[in-house]
Amino acid sequence: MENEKLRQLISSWEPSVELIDGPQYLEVVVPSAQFRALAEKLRFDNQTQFDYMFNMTCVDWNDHFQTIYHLESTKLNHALVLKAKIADHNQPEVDTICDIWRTAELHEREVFDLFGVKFNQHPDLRRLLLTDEWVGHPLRKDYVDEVNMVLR
Amino acid sequence: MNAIYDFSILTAWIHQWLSGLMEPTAVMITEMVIIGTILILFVAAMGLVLVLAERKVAAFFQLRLGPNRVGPWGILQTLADFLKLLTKELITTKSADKFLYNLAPFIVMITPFLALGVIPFAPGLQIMDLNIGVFFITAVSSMGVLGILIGGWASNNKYSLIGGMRSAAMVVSYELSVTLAIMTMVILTGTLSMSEIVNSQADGWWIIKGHIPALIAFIIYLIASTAETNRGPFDLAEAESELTAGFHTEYGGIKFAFFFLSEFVNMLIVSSIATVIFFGGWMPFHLPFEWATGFNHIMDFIPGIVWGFGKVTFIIFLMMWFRWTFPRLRIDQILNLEWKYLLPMNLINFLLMSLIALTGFYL
Amino acid sequence: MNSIIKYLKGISQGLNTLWSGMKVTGYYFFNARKEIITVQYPDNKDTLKIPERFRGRVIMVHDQNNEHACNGCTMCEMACPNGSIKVITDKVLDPNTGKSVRIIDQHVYYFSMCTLCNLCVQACPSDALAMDGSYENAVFNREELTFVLNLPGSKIRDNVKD
Amino acid sequence: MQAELISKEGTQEYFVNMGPQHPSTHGVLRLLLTLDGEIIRKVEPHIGYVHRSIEKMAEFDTYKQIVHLTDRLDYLSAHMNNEAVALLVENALQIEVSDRVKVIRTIMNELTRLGSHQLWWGVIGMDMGAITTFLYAFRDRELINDIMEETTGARLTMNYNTPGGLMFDLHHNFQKQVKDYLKFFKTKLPEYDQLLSGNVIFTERTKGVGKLSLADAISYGVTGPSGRASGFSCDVRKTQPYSAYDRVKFNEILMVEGDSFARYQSRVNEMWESISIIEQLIDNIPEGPIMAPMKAVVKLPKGEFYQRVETARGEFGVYVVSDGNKTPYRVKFRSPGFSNLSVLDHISRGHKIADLVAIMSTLDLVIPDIDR
Repeated sequence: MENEKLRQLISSWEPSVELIDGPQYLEVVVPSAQFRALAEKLRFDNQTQFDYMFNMTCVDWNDHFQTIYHLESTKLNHALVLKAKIADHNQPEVDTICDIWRTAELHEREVFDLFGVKFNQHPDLRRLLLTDEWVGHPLRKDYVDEVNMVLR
Repeated sequence: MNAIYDFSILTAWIHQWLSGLMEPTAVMITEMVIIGTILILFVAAMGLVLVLAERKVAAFFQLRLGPNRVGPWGILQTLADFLKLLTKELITTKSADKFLYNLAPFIVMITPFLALGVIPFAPGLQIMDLNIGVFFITAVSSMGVLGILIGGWASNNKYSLIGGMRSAAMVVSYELSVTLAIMTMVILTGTLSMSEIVNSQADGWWIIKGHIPALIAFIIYLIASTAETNRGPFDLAEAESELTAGFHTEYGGIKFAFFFLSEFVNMLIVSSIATVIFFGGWMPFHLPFEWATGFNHIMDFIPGIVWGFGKVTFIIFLMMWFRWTFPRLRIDQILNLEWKYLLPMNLINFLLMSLIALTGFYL
Repeated sequence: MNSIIKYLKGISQGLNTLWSGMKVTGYYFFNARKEIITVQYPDNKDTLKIPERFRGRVIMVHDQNNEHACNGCTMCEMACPNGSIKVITDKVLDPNTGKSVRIIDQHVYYFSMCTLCNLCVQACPSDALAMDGSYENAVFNREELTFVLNLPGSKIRDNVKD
Repeated sequence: MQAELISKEGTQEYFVNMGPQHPSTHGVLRLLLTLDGEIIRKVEPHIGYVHRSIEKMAEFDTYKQIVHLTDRLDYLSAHMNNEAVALLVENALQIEVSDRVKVIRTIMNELTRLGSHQLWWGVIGMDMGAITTFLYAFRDRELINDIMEETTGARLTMNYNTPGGLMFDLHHNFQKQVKDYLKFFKTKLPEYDQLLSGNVIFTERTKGVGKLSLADAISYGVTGPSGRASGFSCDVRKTQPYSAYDRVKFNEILMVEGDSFARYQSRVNEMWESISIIEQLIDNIPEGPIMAPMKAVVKLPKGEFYQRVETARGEFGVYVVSDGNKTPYRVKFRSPGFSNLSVLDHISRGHKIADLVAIMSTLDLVIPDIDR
């Protein structure tokens, strides 16, 4: 589907979204509260069918977090970037989507580990890469580690 | 025939010499000690040679040079390894069943000694000519797995336990095939004595004059005995890529060396049995035809010990070839192979052989 | 009957595939003399050919007059991703012109941190740095991996521009 | 706890730690297996033993410097990982590299892919117990490494691509050596089939083991040869051609079975495709500059960029959020191994321990790629 059509469709589903034309993909920014419903629609609606999530990550914008999902439809050959805006920087929370895209299970654990974003209803939310007793979340911008990090 | 190379002359001479020196009981004890010492030395030497041979053969299969630093062509490499293993500290893991843990390597090691007792390598070169030699060997050789099972259990390691259980399941099945394959030939020869089986092949080896059933029996025996010695492609009990080292994961030093050595000595034993039963032991290669008497006569000049060990070497090489070519089977496939393929074929083969033996239809 | 034929066929096909594998390994075994590919490393050192581009270690190129081309511009230090280069510069008076010029005092290279990415060599405007083909770089002590790249007593070549 | 472990049949389940040091995990991967006898009930991967925080490090590096970090992700596809970063910067700045660069990059990619698949082939043989294959594979791979070494100066972590072009021009021997090598390797590749693909023990052990359906492959994001074995058409070289992939003819190897043997077969077939791609390009490498004119300090425009390339293990992605500085604001490497690992539990349940080794081998996991 064309980006233009996708814009119209998504804004008709969820008026609170913010749509940005990125250099490559259409970027859809949605508040974390409405995120789960929109993700389900994008995955299961016949017009979108985003069945392949090829990347998932998170960005710390100092005052808020964005979890970022790169979605592609293998049947309809369109792609977009879905972003959940998590306004609470102290206790970031967003709904899990690991039952929609199974690959997200490990990816969400990684984001939890490195950013401290809590995914509600995740079946097994533990630290993935770091040890269980690690303090802090290293990929946050305010993370300091005086031993291992040398700032240049 | 072949009397010039008969070892019984030598042994008889030693016996006479000792009898002149001391009383019959003392002679017996002295002879036992001598034989025991020779046996230990023989097993140790064979172990070292076979380990080196395996490493060299494996290296050539794998486009490598193999050990070549200690001694000329690396022939002292295994000796160096053996010395290293001897000097290592003997560790018993904390939660292991101490008694059984330390017992297992000895059980594994004793079995090949017992089995070696009845194998004739050359005329007269046999420790004891039991009239039920074949029966004795099949009974004794299945005892080795007990050591593996005990070692696997006593180590208190899950990998070891899985390895031990696999080994037990495998030996229970494959013992059947080994025995049946041997029995097939016993029907043909009509005797259980090893030396008599050899003597019955003076005019031609059973593999040649025993028709197709003998060949099938040999193939089945080769597969089943490879499985029984826990060698690749049936090395499930140690399955390096799955169970790290299987049943001997927790063993180190000389205890590990016992396990390691017993594998190679077992290989020697099953090859010797195959040699005795299928390839005529120390018997030279004879063609069972009138016109071939000249050829047969030339063959007679090669000593029996060369023939015996030559054939053993050939079968050992075959087993090494298997090991360094094939992937490992899975446990259920191994049992499938036994119960679905080897056993039915073996039984049919057994029947065929019985018919042949009944009609006396062999060369 | 059909199933028996299938059963026997399966066996013969299976044995055939096994034999084809054994042929391959068997070929290599009996031709081991000419097929062996391993080399006996410390013995073949004399014949070992190291490609000229091989990246073994960063060095500073010195000519026969013990002169190098480094003017201390610290481009390499900035290009290095790991901070493994530290250029210590000095200001001296040029006796000819009377102006103060920048020369290097020590070009320190922490080999323990280097990832041999070649970025410093590329960044150098005067081609003072190069990679050499050394390959036995292991040492017992981490301190031994810190090098001063400019040789003692060396000085900058005349025609190097700033 | 004990009561939970006792299954319906009355058998008791137990745990086995496979790894972090284990011969078949090829690195420091730890799998917590829940076993019922030999049957696997659950596989729980524990990763992070070689986590080097490459994403955090990249936030402090310039774009030229990031390239060399990607070598250390999937070290067997180092060249392709390098290219992802290089392409991302070039696309973001709209720099057009010369045809020569594109063709050389493609040839190098395919050589790397060949080398990676060869190593994988040797390793799968070793995991299955046929240790000899390992040495044969290394014989072939070593020659590729020699070719690489001559042109790029390194055997494994090449760092040959750089934003805007290449580090060095080709070595003058390169074309001849590659052609010689292909001639040699074409005679050796059938041996691979004789030793493993055709071997009855091998086929028995891999066929029907670890079946992955198409829907699951897409949902779990399993890409590369593993995904294509399930019929997931995910070859980035086909779907979004980069470098010179749009001017060569090659087939995307697609299978339908989705089992371990299909994954094996798709890689072996991919080696033939790689050979064909190199053969099409090696004789006509166009002339041209190896470096496009670039500013000394690369600054990406504000925004976010994503570049995907096809490595030997699947789709490798670089996601960069730029705030206009010379260092990125956030870098994320989408590593194929990470997604491929996530499917391990799903497809190995109900199989035996020996099957887990086969499944792991055919998924072709490289641990530094997973841990980053």
